[in-house]
Amino acid sequence: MSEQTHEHGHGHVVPYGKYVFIWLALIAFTGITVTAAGIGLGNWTIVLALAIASAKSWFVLNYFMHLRYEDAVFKTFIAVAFITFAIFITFTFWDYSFTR
Amino acid sequence: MFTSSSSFTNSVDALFTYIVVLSLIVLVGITAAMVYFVVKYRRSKNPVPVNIEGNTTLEVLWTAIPLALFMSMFYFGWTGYKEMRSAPADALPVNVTARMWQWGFEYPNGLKTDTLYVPAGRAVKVLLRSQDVNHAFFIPAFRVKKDVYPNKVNDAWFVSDRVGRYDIACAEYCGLNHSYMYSAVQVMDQSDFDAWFSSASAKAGVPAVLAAAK
Amino acid sequence: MANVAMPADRAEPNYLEVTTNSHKGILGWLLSVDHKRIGLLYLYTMLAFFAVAVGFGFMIRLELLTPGKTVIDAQTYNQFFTLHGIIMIFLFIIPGLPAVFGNFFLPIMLGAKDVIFPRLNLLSWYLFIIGGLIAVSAWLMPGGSADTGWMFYVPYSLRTTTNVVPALLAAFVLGFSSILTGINFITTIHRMRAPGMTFFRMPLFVWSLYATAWVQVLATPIIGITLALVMIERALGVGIFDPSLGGDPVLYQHLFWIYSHPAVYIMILPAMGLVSEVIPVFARRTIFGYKFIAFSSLAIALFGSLVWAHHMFTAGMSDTAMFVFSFLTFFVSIPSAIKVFNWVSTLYKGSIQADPPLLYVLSFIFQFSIGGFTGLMLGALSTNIHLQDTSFVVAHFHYVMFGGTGFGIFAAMHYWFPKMFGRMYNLKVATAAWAVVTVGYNLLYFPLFISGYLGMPRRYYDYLPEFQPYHMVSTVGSWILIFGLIVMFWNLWRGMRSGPKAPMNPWGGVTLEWTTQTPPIVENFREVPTVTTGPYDYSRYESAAKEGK
Amino acid sequence: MSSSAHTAVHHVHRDDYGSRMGMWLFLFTELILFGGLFIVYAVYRFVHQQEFHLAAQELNTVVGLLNTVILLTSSMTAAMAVTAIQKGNVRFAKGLLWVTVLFAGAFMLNKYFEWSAKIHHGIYPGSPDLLAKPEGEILYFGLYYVMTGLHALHVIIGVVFFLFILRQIGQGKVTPTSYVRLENSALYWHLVDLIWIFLFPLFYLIH
Repeated sequence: MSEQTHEHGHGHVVPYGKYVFIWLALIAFTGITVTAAGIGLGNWTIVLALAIASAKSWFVLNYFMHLRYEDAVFKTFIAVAFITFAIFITFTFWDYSFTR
Repeated sequence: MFTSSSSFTNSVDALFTYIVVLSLIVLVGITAAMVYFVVKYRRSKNPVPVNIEGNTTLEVLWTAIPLALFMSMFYFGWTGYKEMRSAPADALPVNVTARMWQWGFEYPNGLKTDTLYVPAGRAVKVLLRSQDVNHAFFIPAFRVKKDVYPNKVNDAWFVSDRVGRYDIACAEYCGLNHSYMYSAVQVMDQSDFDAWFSSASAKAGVPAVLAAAK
Repeated sequence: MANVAMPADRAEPNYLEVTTNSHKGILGWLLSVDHKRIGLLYLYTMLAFFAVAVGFGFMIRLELLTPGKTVIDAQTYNQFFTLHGIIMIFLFIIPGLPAVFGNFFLPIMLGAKDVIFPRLNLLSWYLFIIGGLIAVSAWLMPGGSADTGWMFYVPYSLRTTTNVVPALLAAFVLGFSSILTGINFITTIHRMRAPGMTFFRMPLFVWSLYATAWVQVLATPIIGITLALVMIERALGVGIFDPSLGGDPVLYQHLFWIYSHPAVYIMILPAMGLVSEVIPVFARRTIFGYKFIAFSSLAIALFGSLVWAHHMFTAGMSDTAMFVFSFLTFFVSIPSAIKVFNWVSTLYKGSIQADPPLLYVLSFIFQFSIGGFTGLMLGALSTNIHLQDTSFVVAHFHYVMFGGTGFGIFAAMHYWFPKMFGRMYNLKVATAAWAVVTVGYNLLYFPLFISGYLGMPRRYYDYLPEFQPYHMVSTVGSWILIFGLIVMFWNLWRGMRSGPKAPMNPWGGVTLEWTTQTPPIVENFREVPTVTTGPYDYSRYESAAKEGK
Repeated sequence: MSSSAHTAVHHVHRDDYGSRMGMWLFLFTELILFGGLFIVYAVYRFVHQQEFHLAAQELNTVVGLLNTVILLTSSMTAAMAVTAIQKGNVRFAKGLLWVTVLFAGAFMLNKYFEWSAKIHHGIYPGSPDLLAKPEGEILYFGLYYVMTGLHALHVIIGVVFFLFILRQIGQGKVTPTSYVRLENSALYWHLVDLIWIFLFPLFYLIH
């Protein structure tokens, strides 16, 4: 086996304080996205909302889900999954965003 | 089946033949090599194998050459398709309605028929709508096909120079009588068409004016 | 390839004799978490479903012998081709190689004791069998089984009064089963390889299963949610696919093919892997271009996810979509072509024994090539417009899926049979059956290319008289094919019951499964093997033969 | 793989790293499952921008915001439960899991009131009021019910996972030296959170 480095081992222990900090960041982002939607930025609302949602997921993935402390294999996996989804959605729009 | 042609018949058949010929050459090559090796190197004659791990030059060659050929196929397919998408501005518009399991045709003056009558040599643009499920408008002899949907209008066009009667089939499965959803396109000389058109219009009580979209 | 001492006198009870739990008899099978027993559970149930679907196929062909009604009415015909498709796709071709032979041989080829999640593996089989029973049982319910075709295109699948929901539910459950198998395989390949078994020492069958498993994990959920939406639409009328409420039937087709095109690669990739196993063994030499074949599997998995809309060229998509999807479709042909050329080159200067597994593989290469070439005619836009939804597509599809994957499954059955059951079938009968099956097969499907080009639409209960000659040849072909299949299975069955005891390594293979006892013991190996060379190191045959001469 | 005994007993091979890998792969399938719905949402929002805009006015942003905060907080407590068990503090871990389950209950209660209010106003699939609206709005509410409904189903599954883990902690099967099941259940719960992070702006914040 090649990836035997953390056999049965204890994973990285994240201190409670760090989770509280991440939680605060997530709440702050939520506040920003609600406020921004209230201002009315027109078409930019959705762009901003998705950008903030992506930032929030980055925090959740890296800290709550410990992706930061996992091997490169896991990171490659998740990249593959996201690229696949990106392909599915952009390729569907090859059809919808152009005159039919 | 091959007696007639639309403007697309020749280009589609030419591309088809091009791909068939190339494919046959390679298929025969692969099969012959395979059979030849199996016979020539059979264990009773050739007990000692030679281990050849691979050959990068060959790999590059049999990646690049097929790719070039495939690109030519793609290119002709695309140009042929572009032609199918560019109906002339003066094409005769006919509304086509599909429902389980019939075709209906409506001319610009409101004349309705269940067979598609068209003048020879004139471009015809069909505007396809469905009243229920998905169908597909298919004239095999003209190499024309387009799906028909209930929520949008698809279109296709063709021009045929050869007088005759050609089948229209439904090519998208649509239930019980899918295989009976046939109609026909009747290609007539311009004078025959005009005669038919005015008498049919008179019978239907609509003005015999063929107002084409200019 | 491995240094495992295995004196014959130390025979231990094999997996057919002992199980992983305390039960005897049938429960010892149904509750076993041994990957080999689960593989056999899959094999028997899959073949049962195959037999049912062949029956439907036989009836379809018989009905098409003459124009007008021959034996069944139009509604029954529509239900039969739907069931034929659902069963063949979800219950035979998709699980055929991965779930049966992958389960059985993937851990052994890696030098592992089992897959990493044995209980999950058993759960996959139960989901498979539940899904299969749901699919078939709808046939007995009032209203009859679905008559939508296996694609369940909306809005017809929303309007028909037949039992579409059970069919959708079946496909949903089967998809879940397929996902769990995929997760199991990926994790097993990453975690359970024997010492020294690096990725580039893995047999190519394992590589192909790895690529397949990724497609299973990443594409199957799309069909799951799509079919669930159709069920929800039928139950509640949310409008998502119902055009009368604003839904878009073309969007359904996109979602359907986002999965179902890659699914074609779920079906063909393991067969390609199998071919890459069989050819070196029967040619007694190393595979030509190992890395190119391994990477082409991954390339197929990748490109296969980029081309789904080539099933929709007549749907009225945007020109941009037409351009992109046609263009990329030609790219997916490249890795397949690379594989074919490498396989043929592997025969060059080998020491070839044309036993039944190799014969099926040769048929595979011939028929898969025809399937691939006709794919080019369907990939080019202008010819696609004419050929779409005609029997040309039916022939193309069957040349790839049956002439390819189906023959791959037959090859696998003949290749691994002695290892799985410890007995041997009659080689002469098997060779004769191969000849009959191949002839019948080509007679059945080749005429459909011609009639399709002449304008014979698919899924037609009735047809114009001018198509009759093609249908007649095709139907006669189906009889020959079925006769050949009966002989083939009868021969295997007889070999299983009373064939002569098979040696440990009847073909002279060098991958790990040939180094363990026949049939294998419960945890596959007495000692964990250590791997020191690549998977197809046939140099000892070369040197041994030279010394012998 | 150290043992090499040859009895008929099957050796269950313990590999926490492998278990997490399997869980992540499963999470990908869940992501793509919702991904299919996001594709549908994106297409229909693209086609019916105005109607989506109008229909979204009917949702209560405050309710959505409240549920966002609830889920984010529960995600934090779930993550902390893993830290607690890693540190050997089993009682605290159990407490944190119970808090997570309570938050999940609050989320569902909130959702229940939100859905009932909608249904009370005559907006549900197939209702006459909804069918009278333009197609884009029908699609918006169709997607709203399907996507938040599927998400709610995942909340319930997550709760079942946690209750199961609580039981296993009680039975001594999940311990400070063997806690990968707790880790995996927490991963599942974060996924539920992750999906809501996108659902919230896409349904509640179209202004």
